[in-house]
Amino acid sequence: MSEQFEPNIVAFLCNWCSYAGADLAGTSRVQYPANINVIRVMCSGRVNPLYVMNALQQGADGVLVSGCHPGDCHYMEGNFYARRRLGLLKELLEFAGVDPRRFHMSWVSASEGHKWKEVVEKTVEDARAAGPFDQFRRRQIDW
Amino acid sequence: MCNANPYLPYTATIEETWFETGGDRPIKTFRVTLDDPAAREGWSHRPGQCAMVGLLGVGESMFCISCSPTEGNFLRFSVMRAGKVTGALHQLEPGDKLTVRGPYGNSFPLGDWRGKKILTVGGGIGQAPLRPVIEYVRANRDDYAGLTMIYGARTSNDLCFKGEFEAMSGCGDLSCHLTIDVAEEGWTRNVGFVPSMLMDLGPSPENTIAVTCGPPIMIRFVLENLKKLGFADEQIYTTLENRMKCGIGKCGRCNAGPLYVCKDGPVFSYAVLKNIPEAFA
Amino acid sequence: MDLEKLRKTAAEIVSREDVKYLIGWRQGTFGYRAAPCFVEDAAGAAELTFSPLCSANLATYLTLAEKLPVPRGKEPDSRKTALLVKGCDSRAVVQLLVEKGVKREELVIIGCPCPGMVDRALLAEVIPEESAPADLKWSGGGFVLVKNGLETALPRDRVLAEQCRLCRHPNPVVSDILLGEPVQPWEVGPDGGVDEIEAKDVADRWDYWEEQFSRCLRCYACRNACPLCYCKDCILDRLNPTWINRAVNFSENTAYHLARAFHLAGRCIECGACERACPAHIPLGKLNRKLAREVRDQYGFEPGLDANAEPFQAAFKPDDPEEFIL
Amino acid sequence: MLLKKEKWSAFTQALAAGRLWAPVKQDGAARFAPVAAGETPDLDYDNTTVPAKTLVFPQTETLYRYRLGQTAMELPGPGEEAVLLGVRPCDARAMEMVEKLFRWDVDDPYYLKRRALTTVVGLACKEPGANCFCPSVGGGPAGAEGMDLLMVDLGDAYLLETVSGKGEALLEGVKDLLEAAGPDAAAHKEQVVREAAGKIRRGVDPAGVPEGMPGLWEHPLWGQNAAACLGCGTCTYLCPTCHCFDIQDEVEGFDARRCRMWDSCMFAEYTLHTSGHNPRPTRRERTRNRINHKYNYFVQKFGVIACVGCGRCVNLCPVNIDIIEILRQAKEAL
Repeated sequence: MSEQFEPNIVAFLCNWCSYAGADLAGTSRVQYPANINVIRVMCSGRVNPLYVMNALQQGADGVLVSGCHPGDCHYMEGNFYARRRLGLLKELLEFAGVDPRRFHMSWVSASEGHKWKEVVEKTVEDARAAGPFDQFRRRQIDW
Repeated sequence: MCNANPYLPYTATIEETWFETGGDRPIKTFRVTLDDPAAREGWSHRPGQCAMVGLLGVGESMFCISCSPTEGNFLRFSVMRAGKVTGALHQLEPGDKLTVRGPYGNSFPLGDWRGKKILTVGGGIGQAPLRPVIEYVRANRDDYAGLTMIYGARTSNDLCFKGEFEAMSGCGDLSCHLTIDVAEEGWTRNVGFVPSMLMDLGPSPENTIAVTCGPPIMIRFVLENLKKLGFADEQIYTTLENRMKCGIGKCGRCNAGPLYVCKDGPVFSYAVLKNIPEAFA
Repeated sequence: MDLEKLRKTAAEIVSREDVKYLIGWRQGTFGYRAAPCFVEDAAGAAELTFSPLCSANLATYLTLAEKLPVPRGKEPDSRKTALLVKGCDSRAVVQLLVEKGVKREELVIIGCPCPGMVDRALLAEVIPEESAPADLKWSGGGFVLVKNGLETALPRDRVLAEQCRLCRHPNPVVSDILLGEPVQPWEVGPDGGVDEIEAKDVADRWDYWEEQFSRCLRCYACRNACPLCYCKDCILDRLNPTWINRAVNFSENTAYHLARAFHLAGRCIECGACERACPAHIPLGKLNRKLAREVRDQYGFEPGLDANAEPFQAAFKPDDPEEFIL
Repeated sequence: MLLKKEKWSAFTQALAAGRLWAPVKQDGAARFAPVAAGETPDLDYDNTTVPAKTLVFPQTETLYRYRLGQTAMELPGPGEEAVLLGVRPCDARAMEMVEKLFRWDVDDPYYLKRRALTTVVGLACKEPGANCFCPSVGGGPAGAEGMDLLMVDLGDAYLLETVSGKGEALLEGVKDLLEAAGPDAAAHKEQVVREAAGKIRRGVDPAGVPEGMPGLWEHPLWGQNAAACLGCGTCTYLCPTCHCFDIQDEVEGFDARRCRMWDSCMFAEYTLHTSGHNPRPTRRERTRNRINHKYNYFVQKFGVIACVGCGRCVNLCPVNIDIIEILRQAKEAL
């Protein structure tokens, strides 16, 4: 197959830092891959692990959760909870056989437009290397 | 049920919608016609029957058909917003599509009741299955010796079909008694619970059929009071509602004791129900 | 375990005015089974038993009771619940206390130090299960099956349940009355079941779980048997929004099991109730033990030991590991 | 007819030319799985964990599919014929029983379609399990009800008895592999069946229970037996006669389907009204309904006890709730 596989990434970005960071990347005309589908949430601590699972079930090849740097959370500590929970989720997904390259978490602040570009590039690159993720998709079986 | 596959619904279009009540669990009425002309012609339902109304992509729920066939070739459903399907139904407007399958279940034996006086006792959304009875009797008013309606709700805003009943009570073929649980400003009619209003009116059981529907607790007290008034078991009818999925006696969940509400019911005489311990659970 | 003492103590406790009932174990109706039982009077206490078949975690019943509305004019029943606990049951009680799922003052806890339970399936491999209820007891370092007065010794390694082999807390960590002497905790070897999966490469792991989860019937026995799955309204049952479709297929089953395991991360006390309850023999314990291991190794936390601990997922430390973050 | 065991492989190969399902053993338990060409099913197994009903009444079944935003609904195709090999008498009998319900008043096209397409080759039981009690409820280790063909293991050969036209047609296709049964085959079968029946240790005589159930409605036995119940669906999902289902719409992108899936009367949500009212609020009522449905309601409607005595619910209940014991108590209380 000569055509390159373009992964479908769902990214949950916190409203206060990462979303603003992505916005800055946009307004600063920083080029980054267009594989990212951004879902804005108020805080990375609001990202229920079920969201990640649901994204994968509905056809995402990779998921990214991004929030404020530790200590910078608009709600003081939301990202600390996110770090603990999603860290465990990452372990669980890996144990269950989901390629670790499919799920990433990052801290991107409102001023880090360039870091956002790097994070996206890494996420997309990883998901591309991991290939299409069809195994977990909702399939309407036994028709 | 004309489709060869009983699970396959007809598509239908909403003609008209309006709110019956407000509040956090509002009731909205839908007037619906089937899309397929042959299905529309073939459709016939009787007062008391139900239909499975669905929204493709959301799900199906059983609702009683709240209009009498005498009103015209359409269907009416009055739906309280409560769960997933009803919540989605409330979003719909005229012109939107629904799925309908049915009609299901038995009906009020209105033919057998000719020549008798009819008394309906309803509470809240429980008036929906009684409305077709009232409409049917009004349309064939000469066949019946009387028509009395007792209907109550928590507040005047929770009364369904209020405007219709108020209009009807003026024209003389119906004796209409509305009640609300707690007094409120501007309400000139009765205040009090439905069972006690029934006692206050004290209708005579002679040549009378009593039909009741409402919340389980109300039904229980209404039955008690009807017995006190001297109604025989065979003179009392009610219509049950249980959770249903298939409507054709297969999926199992709507049983009250050995009876499937969707097939053997929803209309039962108290003579049958009194032997079913689960009926009023 | 002195059964006479157990029954006598239980009889005294259920006779108390302030005790509603006592939850214990009785002999099962067939084969290698013991059943949870609810004792309401002194006579019922005579049925109680404690044997290597009593693997059911009784803490499950603390949150399972369905309360009917109290009739008008009547007081709610505020009497205490008494229950027998092994090490794992008691850890579940502690975790429930942490989460405020139960109140300590509403419990009478009778501790039963536990030398380990047998695995029904392993036992049946050694001696096939029969219709008549079997009598099993601890003896020396192993187990003994008593049948028609004849005793058959069973080596401990052969029939000991997996979660018991890995058990670090065989003695109740909380109790009002302790029956018998504490047992000596045994050496816990490596968790071969989890290690084996970790050793696979990621694609093989997926295949392994695909085979397992495809068998799932979604009867929810694992969830209901778990002493710590007690949400009144389980998010996985909800239809609005639907997180997990009711259709039973590999994708939904996987989502269900991963969500279930995740919701127990930092809470699971590794009693193995989920795996024992599973009619399809899905090794659910491995998922839970993997997460428990990570919580222990990476975060230094072990649930169900300290009733004053903070719930793991509702807490954090500023220096929690974050190597995985980009 | 007689099928020598050395011809077993050839026999199954012939059947596997079409769609063939047979028990396979995996992780210590047997389940029905498709047999590919070249594989030889092994009938030396305890009963499957999940009953054979799953092949005529799948756990999840699409009723019809559609595209979101459109109203055209597409029904499933005509389906394929299949042979179900090694079905135990209890499971086969249950399929027949459930068919009564699916034929009652309105035909259920999905169940009846699969039933019509399936040829059930049953296998008489030689080694009943610890909790088998089929003779108590009108079955037996060699009952042929619901089967198209019955196989009885006579040691070095299987005795094949046709039960229906479908079974006859199946034998016609493999007649080269068969030989006529000798005069002593019937006696041999008798002996095998008698021995198997003699190994069944558990049971209860349900006479009088269906009629007596209404009188036991408020009996404490329901509360006592339901006390330990976890409210899971193991007993009902593994029951060959349980047939309750739920209907749900499932959407993936713009593709959607309305499908039905097994449901269990032991779940609280099963009867929960949207209003929050539940006619069966606790496990006591739900357990009572389960037993009553099998031993009372079904008898009233269809004249037969909807329990085939397979013992699965007893064997696999996580907390040892035992239908035999409940019936024994009910009988005692009559």
